[in-house]
Amino acid sequence: MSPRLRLAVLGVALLALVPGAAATIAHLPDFGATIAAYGERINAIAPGERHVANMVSAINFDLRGLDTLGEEFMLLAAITGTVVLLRGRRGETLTDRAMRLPGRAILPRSEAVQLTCRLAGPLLMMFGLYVVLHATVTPGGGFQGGVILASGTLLAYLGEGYGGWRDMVRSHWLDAMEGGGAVLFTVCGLAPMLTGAAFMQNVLPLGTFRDVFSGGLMLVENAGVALAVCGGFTQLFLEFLEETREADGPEEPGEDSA
Amino acid sequence: MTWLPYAVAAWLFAIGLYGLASSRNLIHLVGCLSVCQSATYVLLLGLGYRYGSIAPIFYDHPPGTPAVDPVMQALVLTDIVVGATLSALLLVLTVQAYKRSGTLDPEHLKPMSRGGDKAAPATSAKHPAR
Amino acid sequence: MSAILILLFLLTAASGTAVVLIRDPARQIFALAGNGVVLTILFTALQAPDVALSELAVGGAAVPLLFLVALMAVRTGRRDEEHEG
Amino acid sequence: MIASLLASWPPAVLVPLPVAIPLLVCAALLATAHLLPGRTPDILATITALVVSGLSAIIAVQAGDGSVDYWFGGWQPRDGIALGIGFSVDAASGWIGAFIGFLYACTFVFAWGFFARTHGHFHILMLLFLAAMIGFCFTRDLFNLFVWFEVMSVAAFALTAYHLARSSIIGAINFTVVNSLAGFLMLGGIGLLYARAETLDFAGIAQGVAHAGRDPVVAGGFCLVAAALMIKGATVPFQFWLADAHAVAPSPVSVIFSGAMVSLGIFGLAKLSAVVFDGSAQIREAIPVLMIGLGAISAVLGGWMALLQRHLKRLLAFSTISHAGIMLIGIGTLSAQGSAGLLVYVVGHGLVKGGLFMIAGILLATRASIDEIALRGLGRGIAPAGVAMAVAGLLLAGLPVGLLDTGANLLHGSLTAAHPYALAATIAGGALTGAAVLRAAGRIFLGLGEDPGDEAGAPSEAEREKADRPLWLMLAPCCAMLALDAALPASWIHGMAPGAVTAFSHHALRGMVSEGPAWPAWASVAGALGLAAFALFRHRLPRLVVGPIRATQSAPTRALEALHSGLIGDYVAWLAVGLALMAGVLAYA
Repeated sequence: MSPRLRLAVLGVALLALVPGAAATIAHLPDFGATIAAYGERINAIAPGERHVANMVSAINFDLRGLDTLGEEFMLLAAITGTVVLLRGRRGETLTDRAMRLPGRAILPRSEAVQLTCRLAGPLLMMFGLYVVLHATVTPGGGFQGGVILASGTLLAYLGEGYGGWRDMVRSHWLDAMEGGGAVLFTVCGLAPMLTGAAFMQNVLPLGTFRDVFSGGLMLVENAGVALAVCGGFTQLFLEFLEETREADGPEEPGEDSA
Repeated sequence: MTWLPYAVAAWLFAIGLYGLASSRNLIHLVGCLSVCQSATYVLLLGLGYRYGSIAPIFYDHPPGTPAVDPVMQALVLTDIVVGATLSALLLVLTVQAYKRSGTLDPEHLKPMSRGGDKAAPATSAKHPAR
Repeated sequence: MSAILILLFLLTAASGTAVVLIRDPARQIFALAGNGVVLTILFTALQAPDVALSELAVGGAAVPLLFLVALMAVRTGRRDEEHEG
Repeated sequence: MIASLLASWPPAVLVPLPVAIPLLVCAALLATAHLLPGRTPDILATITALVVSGLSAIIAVQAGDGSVDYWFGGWQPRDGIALGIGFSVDAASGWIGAFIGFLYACTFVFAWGFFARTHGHFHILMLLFLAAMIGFCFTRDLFNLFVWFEVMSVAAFALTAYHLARSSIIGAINFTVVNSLAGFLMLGGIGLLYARAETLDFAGIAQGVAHAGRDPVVAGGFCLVAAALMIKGATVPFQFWLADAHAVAPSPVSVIFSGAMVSLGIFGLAKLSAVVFDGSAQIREAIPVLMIGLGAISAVLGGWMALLQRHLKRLLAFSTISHAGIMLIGIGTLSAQGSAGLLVYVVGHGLVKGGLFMIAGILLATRASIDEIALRGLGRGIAPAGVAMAVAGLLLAGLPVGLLDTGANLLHGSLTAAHPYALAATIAGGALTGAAVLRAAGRIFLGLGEDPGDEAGAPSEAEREKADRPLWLMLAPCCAMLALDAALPASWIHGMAPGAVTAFSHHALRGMVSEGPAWPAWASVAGALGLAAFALFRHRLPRLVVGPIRATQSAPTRALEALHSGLIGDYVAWLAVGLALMAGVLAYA
């Protein structure tokens, strides 16, 4: 189809969808009028039964923990996929040393930038750790904290330059972190089964309500998620940045020339 | 105005589709896909909201205070992870497509020549020279 | 519905539209980050701080960063080509 | 004796394991990939797949005529309201899980050493893919279904582009964009259904749907969720991504795509239509029109397109569209017999189509080409593969032997009285795809057909796959799958089917499951043989016969080819058209 014809087809189809969408929207519950019984019920029972203040964490790590398990592995799949697709061309051997684009000057970092990054990096990491640790009492949790931690390592890139960053962060460690976090989460599911409980049943002591160490098994799962997300996102940044550095070498076919 | 959030969601999805259909640059196309996705965020959170309710975190307020729907928020959290993974994967594919064919224009990227169609111009099958 | 929510919903629609209509990828990245920030504010207003924090970390920072890096990677390739040709 | 031993196990304990074990193995593989010696990922992955298969089979046996329910985190429903996520495994879901595990085990053997240099990354992605499929089959929670749907998609996107050739990257982009949109549609639909039913559990939503009556919100939710699953199931007009993706993925991955992923989309739709949406009269009105109509079109169009291809994997990809259409027709019958046929068909088709993709992989590895014309006569040295391909082609066409035929036979039986056109479409679909495969087999392994001479339509890239493993190692899993398809007795299926379908549909579908007529199968086989013979020997036929056929064929053929443009913008436009079509049918139902 020519671009114009395509847009015409799309426009007609979308116009045809308007009445249906309008009818659906008109029959939806009024915005802000009420919330679903399921959510209401969780708000009612979770603080008492799991001693946690953050309902979203309670759902993510306990009531609907299986969804989060799937979500973590989705992230793992995407990052493994990214690594496979980006490394395919470079070959795996080159991943651990900094490649430099020939002809590109190494920009010296100004001291101000370096200082700012050296100050802000640890601060950001501290904030990330705070978010991770307070998953059950305040907004945030392993996923958000993990992303923030990964951004903290990125500041090291800004401050120390690429080579310095590459010396600090090794790809194998990140794999181990990511896989280890995912293993930890899965084991959190399987271990309770050994005691005769259900998959991912909260069998640890629950702690006191509004305390940082409340929620029992949720804390361990949260740590697993934080580990996996931090490792995964750092890996993602690393592989992407490698791509901008890549010298235009000979065209390598896919990973296996398959 | 009770329909506004849902209408905004529908609009975002439609405009995202328009962007996907009309895009001439793969990086732009990935951005359009994330607009389509933001429609689902708006829809879900709109459905989970209730006036006069607190966030579903009973730290400063005692349990039992009316709160908004935490289930929808948990769903949207998962959705955001989906969005990040999809963007990352598509950007990788985009970069690789560019390295293989030297263009980012989807109109010039066709998967393969038509197997049985003898009438198809053979030139479309050739690699653009790098 | 309160005026602030109406405004935020309209702003969300507008910033989403901007992402689609700004066709130069280099500028689209700013629209994308802007969209992420608007969504973050909207989610905060909808009493979803958890989601807002994720959206800020992912939609406001990480994803635009990936876009930026992808664009840089493509540009790197392009410059080499000019160099060769 | 084994059965009595198994019966003594507490039934529910095993339910989470088929999902958890592959996840655990893949995470451990990722964490330790750099320390493991060469073949470990292959061995671990094969064993894991077999364990998953075995566990699923045990659960299926335990389920019997009912279902095994399992609540994660120990959150049993209170006052009839589900609080957590549940798995509900009936015999049909369990056996399909067992089939998927077996398919993966065969694939891992087929791909032995194929992906050796990748630190197990291939195996990690495949095991994730496996876990997601099993979760998709077992879950009884709508959002959990979405999560597994997305995990499946993400793993599939990465695997498609594995070769990093130009066509595979572009195929992967098309696949990713279309299937991401499917995910968004599904999530939107989940939001609508949640707004109405206020729960995410299948049984709870079913109550909400039945209570709502004629309600645009429920209809909208169905429209979005069904469209998402039909995109996964490659139904016309959502089918475009499939041929691009399946043709370019590595052969072991294509085996899984065509053998299990596409049919799982249809399987999910069948489950949701029966379990969740049965209470809505409006949707029950719309389903026959939509599913039988679109299914019949898919069956014929996919078959026709398959016949036009010379790229072997693309040919098989289009035949998958055709067979997915036939399965969709089974949903449209809204009968126990149709659903039983569909479920059996999923397994039979997966075994046969998986075997065919393996043969395509063998040709790629040993003969370094996937082009039917270029391969003409080159298969003479690997006769066993030729025999396997011919057998698979005949089974695909509907040869009345084995599992695929049992499924087709049940489907035909459910169609004869009420839907003669759909019956004709299923026969045509089987004949066309069977003809395409038989023609290719005849040309490659017997050197039949005319010498082409021109290379205008040849596949664009010199494709090949690594030939580092002996022929028997690649052929063995293929033969095992075909043998399993042929060996499973129809009487066993007929005995199990009524109870299994009742449990599968949560008592929505009941009734007789009886043998269908035998003539459609023979008609389909005869059609396939005739068409294949015509394609191979038409240069010997008088021009008077060939000319008019070619003339009437050329215009629609060219239009069809033009539709499959490979441009993502077109696919998005067609997606919107399909959505509008479904909304329209629902509005008038």
